[in-house]
Amino acid sequence: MANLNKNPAFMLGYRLYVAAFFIFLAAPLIAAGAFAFNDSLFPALPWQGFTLDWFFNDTEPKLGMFHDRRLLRGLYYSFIIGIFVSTLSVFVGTTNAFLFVRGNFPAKNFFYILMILPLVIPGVILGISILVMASNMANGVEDKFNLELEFLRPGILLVVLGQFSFITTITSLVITARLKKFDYSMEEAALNLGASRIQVLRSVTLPFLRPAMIAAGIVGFLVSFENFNTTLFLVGSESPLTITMYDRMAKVGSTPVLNAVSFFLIVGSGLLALISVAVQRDPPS
Amino acid sequence: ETLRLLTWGSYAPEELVQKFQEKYPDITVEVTFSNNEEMIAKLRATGGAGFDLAQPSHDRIYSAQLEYDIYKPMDLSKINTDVMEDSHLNGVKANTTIDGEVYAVPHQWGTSGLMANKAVAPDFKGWGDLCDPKYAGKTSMRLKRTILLGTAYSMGEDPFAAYSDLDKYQALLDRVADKLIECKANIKAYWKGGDDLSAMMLSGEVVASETWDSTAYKLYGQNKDIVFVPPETGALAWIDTFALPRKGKADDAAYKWINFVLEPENVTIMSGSTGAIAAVKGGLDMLPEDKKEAVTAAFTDADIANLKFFANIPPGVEDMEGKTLEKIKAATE
Amino acid sequence: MQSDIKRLSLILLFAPFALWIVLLIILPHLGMVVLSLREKVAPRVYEFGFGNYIDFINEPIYWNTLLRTGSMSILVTILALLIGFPIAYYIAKIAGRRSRGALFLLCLIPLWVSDLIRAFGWILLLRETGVFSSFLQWSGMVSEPIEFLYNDITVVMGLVYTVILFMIVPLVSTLDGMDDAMVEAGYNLGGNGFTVLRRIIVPYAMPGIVSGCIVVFMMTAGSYLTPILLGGKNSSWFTEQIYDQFITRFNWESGAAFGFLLLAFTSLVVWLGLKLSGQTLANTVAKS
Amino acid sequence: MTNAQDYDLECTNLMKHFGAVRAVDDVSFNIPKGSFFSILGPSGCGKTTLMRMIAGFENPTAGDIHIKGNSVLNTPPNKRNVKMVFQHLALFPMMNVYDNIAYGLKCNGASASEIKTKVRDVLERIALPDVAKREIHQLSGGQKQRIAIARCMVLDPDVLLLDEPLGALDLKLREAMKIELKLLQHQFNTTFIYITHDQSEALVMSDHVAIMNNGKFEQIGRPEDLYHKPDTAFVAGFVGDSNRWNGNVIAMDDKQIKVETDTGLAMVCKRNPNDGLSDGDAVNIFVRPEFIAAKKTRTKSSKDTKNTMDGTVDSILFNGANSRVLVRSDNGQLIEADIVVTGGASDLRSGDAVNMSWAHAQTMCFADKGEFDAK
Amino acid sequence: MTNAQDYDLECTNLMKHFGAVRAVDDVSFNIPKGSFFSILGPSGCGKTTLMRMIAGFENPTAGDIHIKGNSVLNTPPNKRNVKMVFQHLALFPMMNVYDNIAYGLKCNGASASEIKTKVRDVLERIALPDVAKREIHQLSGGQKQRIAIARCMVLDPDVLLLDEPLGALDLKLREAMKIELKLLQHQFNTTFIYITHDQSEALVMSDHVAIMNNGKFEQIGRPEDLYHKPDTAFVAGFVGDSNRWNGNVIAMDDKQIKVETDTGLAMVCKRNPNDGLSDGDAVNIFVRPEFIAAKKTRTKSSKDTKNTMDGTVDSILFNGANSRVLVRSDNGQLIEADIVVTGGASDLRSGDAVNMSWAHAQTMCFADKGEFDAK
Ligand SMILES: Nc1ncnc2c1ncn2[C@@H]1O[C@H](COP(=O)(O)OP(=O)(O)OP(=O)(O)O)[C@@H](O)[C@H]1O
Ligand SMILES: Nc1ncnc2c1ncn2[C@@H]1O[C@H](COP(=O)(O)OP(=O)(O)OP(=O)(O)O)[C@@H](O)[C@H]1O
Ligand SMILES: NCCCCN
Ligand SMILES: [Mg+2]
Ligand SMILES: [Mg+2]
Repeated sequence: MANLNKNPAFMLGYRLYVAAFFIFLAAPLIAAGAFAFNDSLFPALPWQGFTLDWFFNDTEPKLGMFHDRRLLRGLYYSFIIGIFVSTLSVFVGTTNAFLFVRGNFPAKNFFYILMILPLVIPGVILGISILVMASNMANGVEDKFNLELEFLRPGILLVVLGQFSFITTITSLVITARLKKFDYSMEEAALNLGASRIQVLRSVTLPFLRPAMIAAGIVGFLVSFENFNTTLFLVGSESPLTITMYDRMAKVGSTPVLNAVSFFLIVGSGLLALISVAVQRDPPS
Repeated sequence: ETLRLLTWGSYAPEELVQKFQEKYPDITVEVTFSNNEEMIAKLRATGGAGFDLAQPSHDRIYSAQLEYDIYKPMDLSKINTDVMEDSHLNGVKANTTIDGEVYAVPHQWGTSGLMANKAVAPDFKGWGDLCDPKYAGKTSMRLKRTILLGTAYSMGEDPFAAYSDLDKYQALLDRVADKLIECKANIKAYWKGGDDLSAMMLSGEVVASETWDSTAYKLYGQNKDIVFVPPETGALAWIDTFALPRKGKADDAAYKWINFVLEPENVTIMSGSTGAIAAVKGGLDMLPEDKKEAVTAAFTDADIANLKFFANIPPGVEDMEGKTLEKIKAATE
Repeated sequence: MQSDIKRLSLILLFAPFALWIVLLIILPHLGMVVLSLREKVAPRVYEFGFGNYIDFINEPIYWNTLLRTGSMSILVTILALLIGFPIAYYIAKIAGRRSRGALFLLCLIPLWVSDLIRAFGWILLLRETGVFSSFLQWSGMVSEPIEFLYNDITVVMGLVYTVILFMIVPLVSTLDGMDDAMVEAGYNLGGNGFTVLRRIIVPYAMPGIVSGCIVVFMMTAGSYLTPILLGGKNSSWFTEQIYDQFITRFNWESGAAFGFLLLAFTSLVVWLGLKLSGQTLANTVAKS
Repeated sequence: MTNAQDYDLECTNLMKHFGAVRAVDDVSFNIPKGSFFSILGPSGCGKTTLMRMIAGFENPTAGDIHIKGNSVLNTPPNKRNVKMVFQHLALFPMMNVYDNIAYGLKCNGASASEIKTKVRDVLERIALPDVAKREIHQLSGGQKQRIAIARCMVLDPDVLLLDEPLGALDLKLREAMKIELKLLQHQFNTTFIYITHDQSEALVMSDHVAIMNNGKFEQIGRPEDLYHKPDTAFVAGFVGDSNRWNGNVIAMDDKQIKVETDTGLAMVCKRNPNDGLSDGDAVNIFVRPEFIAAKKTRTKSSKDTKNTMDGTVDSILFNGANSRVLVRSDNGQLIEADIVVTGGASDLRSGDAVNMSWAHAQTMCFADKGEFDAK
Repeated sequence: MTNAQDYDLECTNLMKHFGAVRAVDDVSFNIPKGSFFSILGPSGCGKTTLMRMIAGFENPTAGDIHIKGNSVLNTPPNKRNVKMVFQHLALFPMMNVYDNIAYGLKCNGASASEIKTKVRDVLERIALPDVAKREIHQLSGGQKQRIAIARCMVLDPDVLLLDEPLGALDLKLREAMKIELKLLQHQFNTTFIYITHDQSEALVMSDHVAIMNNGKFEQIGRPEDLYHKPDTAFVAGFVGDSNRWNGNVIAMDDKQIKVETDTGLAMVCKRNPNDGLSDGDAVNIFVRPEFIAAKKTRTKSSKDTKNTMDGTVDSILFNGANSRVLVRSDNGQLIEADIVVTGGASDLRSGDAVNMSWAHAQTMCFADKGEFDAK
């Protein structure tokens, strides 16, 4: 404990501040979640009584989230997109980690900064720049060859690429940090014990990286799931959940079903976050 | 086969979609909610791909088509144009014909106007009343072109007439902007979607607002004091249409959907969801009872006669209006 | 032969990196710059020129919005640092071993759901008829409902809320690496709490502070939903400007110019910040 | 109480409990002005906790601490004139050498010119006049060590605390620094309190050593006394190497005790007047390797003043001047004895039969408190 | 060449250059079957590089390596039957003890039942039969050490390489493991090559020690020979403690050299037949502390076989059996001599005037190669 201020009043104040901070953090989520159980058509006070209708009811006007086809489809697309993005970005994150930890090549520092860059480019700009490029390419191909490359038009692929473009930085940083802790002599030891290079990778290096890869995958998935700014510009007819919810709020009018979705997401993400922390914990040494 | 609809929120009620899919089991309907601007933006980005049927307002087709070539001509023979109210059909045709090809047919119409809580603001009647200090901090509007047009009318001008002379129109816009900036202090907040508006109205945080008529009708269902108020200078009327994106891949399904929603019993379901009046003969009568009540509570025949239909937006106007709105937003009270 | 294998594996590892950076970052941004240099002269007719940038310069609304976005982002960054630092310090240095992990996890709460839901939650709490206002009335502290929403303070608070996690995480990881004995040495040699904070803890945590500030600043400047949904009548945000150019005015050319300007402006601020603090991107952001 | 002039530091009945753990358990001692005092004990015995109480980082559960005669219980750590060298030194990596040393002076509000002079002086005294502008990471381990001391000494403390400061250094450097530390202490003539679990450090450097075990001081004394006249079995076992037997008292008089080991050997031990032993008591018996003479010829030596034992050389642990022979006694136990290996023909070889003998006076014997039960 | 039957490992003219750095510079040696061979040298002298070449992790710049008589230059590391224990052990943390030991067998495609038997056997041989199911982090430092050795030994290597395996352990454990390692090597009867920069490890454990410096072997020999008959000044200085003077040859015959130190002392040294010295040459002179007798009475000892010097006791470095006295000679130099401190009245005290003497035969003298110029 690097805390020498033994003044009890100060410490009490400090602890209260910390507690207040966490209440601040939780407040909007609690609010968003709590109104899911309000037996009202509007997500607002006054409290009309407890209900689970916004989860399970199957008729309008209180259509519960598990019966709301569009929300479920949004959830489904978010899920698919999240899986693709996290898989892809963990893969590239891993190769990046090897590249920057093990590789030796000119201008390595410069490339390393390039790798970090996407994290600090505003998401909106990533979205539009990719949209512009894809459209230009599609239009160019269409003009020249009269060929419609539909995958270059807003849609799942572009959303995946857009999210991938900055989530890869996150996964790369997480996996790089782990690989840096890897004792290179462990690979030499395996080689020395008779393993081939492939065996070494499979049985020693990748298992060592696995916790970081899983954690990076989960973080990537969560970030993908909640991303709005980049996705907004790239989404086609298959909208992921955040966009569906936004459209619902801005264009249709929200009911507590959105709170129900929020509640569902809060619980789901919380569980995922717990898992990611659990896998990353190293055994005491 | 998938029918990908690009339409307004609530223009594809789940009930109707189910019904349609039962009738045509090989067609699945996917709906993307949007608005006029986003529809154009999306279709522009895709070059008209990604969707099979779009529903922009009648005034937003002509220039978008000229500029970005995002729609394909309609085959009117595949549509039951007979059931449509002739004036709407002809109006839309007139607005959306390019090189002899028709690009849209009408679906529903409605108005933009005002809404007031009669219990608190009994004599609310014109656009200008939003800026009445009587209601300071208790009114709202949406910072989009509708309010520009409405304010212009309230200042005794005809903005659509000014479209022909853009310099004149700019001068008008400048005056409108001044008025709205002055009005800013009176406003509680600019609403962004039906959601904020409903919440503010129902909770009593605001007592009067610019509104979409459908929102007002919905609120009327909750609170009979909240009524749609056609402005004394005339409510602004729009017709939402059907248009085929240029690279749509399910034209037949799109035509099937168009004809399907024009069937009388479906019109009632649709209107029940949207609060707008179908552009079919006797559309008003096909409204569900509560909505009909709300409409009759709001409109007299004179109001209907006084509707101001949005005129086609010529190229350039969009930009001018956009800048004006930005100016208003950026101005401090 | 050994070196051939090495070179081959280097190339294989470099390929995904290069594809990613070139195809998804460099080319799109170049494309954006090129697009921003196209002036619209008539429907479907464009020519090369700086018109979009000139328009920006000539229109005070635009650059005012950019400056406003920038300065509010700096404010948010400073607040996030001031609010987050004690929290990070508590987690890294004061909390017991067990509670540390739990607290850290709690910090990640905002990441669990999207901006949208967070803003939605704030709206439920802060609106005139929302939870806070009702609570205050109920408790008798005020007699009239109070509107907490729709003003800049709320926007700043919402933004701080959204980004503070990205301030705390790098701070915790740098402070974690600080030997407790260093603080004790600071006291032992005669420093008081303030001296130790100013001369030892803060300088030590500098890489984390800078890293957190950069990420937070960029994220704030690039955020969209929070300022839009919580903002009041006068709150314009530059990303909204960009969105409008792209989506409601179909003016991709000027939208691209705005996008580029936002990127250039924020990068300039970050560059200045790095210069002033004597840090580099590689030893700050990369480390956390 | 005691005269403040005589003692730089006095601790009385000092205790620190962490929950059920009695980290420091009723410790009292005084340290005379200008002496080098070491606290030696196994890991976890409470050394660091004791030191942290003196420095003010922990509040004692009970007891009092006086520095220069004044109780400091209510003095916060930054106001105590007791400076500390931390185990990992805790030099500030973001400051250069000059700023590290100047830090404390700045905190005290010294003027710039005063700081400059003092830093230069102290750097000269630690024989590193040229490193002021260096960054910490540009120093070698031994240099860092000296800077850490200089950083404290520049403040002219009443007492300097050192918590295993050599722990992080490599072997050769440790050896060199041992002597250097002692010279530095002479030079500054300040009271040093030095914590270590390495007995050779404590013995070589200190004027007085306290042996700590389980939160208590077992014995305080000069290094020679601890080595040659340990009070307890723990001290005998912990300080220096020993051969050890467990056994029981058979007979005793004022000067000697006759014991029989568990393996059946009879031995005579020197009697420690206050050992409180009586016939039949279990005892631990200790003999240091350097007092055991291992001779090839099995000549009977003067049995009346020596214990003897026969055995066979198991192996020679050659280590220059510190060479040892491992002898397996006839009843199977391994015994270590110091030998001199000259490389000549007279050297012992593996397999040689030898006779080992050691004086009664060098055979120590203490009541068995169960500390050495496990192998 | 040599007979493959006799040597497990032969290195001939082995070199490794990293750019301008000659990490290993023309090293040749043979290691007989089943012996314990240590390479001792200061940090950075090339020990690890040499070992990595043997294991196959580095390609020699020149020279050849034969294992059991066959050149292995073109054998990749995973095919060489040379196993290695790494400095930080490099046990696989994601596998338990069993899987760590089984790893190499699995790579060789051994059957499950064979693996099971072998792992159990080797665990028994290292006296840890019950740890198979443990995770690595559940082992103590010494247990980890033994598992790392078992992991190699289960593969029945021709040679086991150990790169400072005790470096990470704490002092007490290091001492214990020294003896244990030697016993393990006896048990497996495999050739061990052991790298260290700690002379006491090398001396205590090894059959043969190579002293390495600057990429070259300075001397190979039995521990006693290196200690008592060093070939070079470097070896004399590096192995064991010494007092050292620089001086010049004044006169010499076959058996003795007369030198004068830079401080003006005359001394007689033992002559090393092949030292190639001639009159006037600069030399380094070494005398080990244990051969210096420091006596209180300034009696003239037999000058003809001894060098003598007068001085005053500066301080006593009490360290039990390894105590030293620091004597400041009359011309100001500090000289170390071993003493026995008994705690009695005859002990030397600081300030005593003493006479030191040491035999000519214990005075070593080598051509000065400039290695000891710096203080
Ligand atoms: N803050 C604390 N809370 C609980 N127990 C503690 C705390 N600090 C120390 N202890 C316990 O007090 C005992 C003494 O610890 P201390 O650090 O003083 O030992 P030490 O002698 O310095 O050991 P080492 O030589 O390993 O540094 C140990 O059992 C330790 O676990
Ligand atoms: N891969 C390399 N590239 C360049 N120089 C190297 C490399 N490996 C070692 N060296 C250099 O070769 C010399 C010998 O290094 P080596 O690691 O063999 O020393 P060592 O005797 O094992 O030292 P230590 O006891 O510190 O481990 C050193 O000067 C080192 O800097
Ligand atoms: N640079 C993109 C960041 C988006 C975080 N939500
Ligand atoms: Mg300690
Ligand atoms: Mg090495």
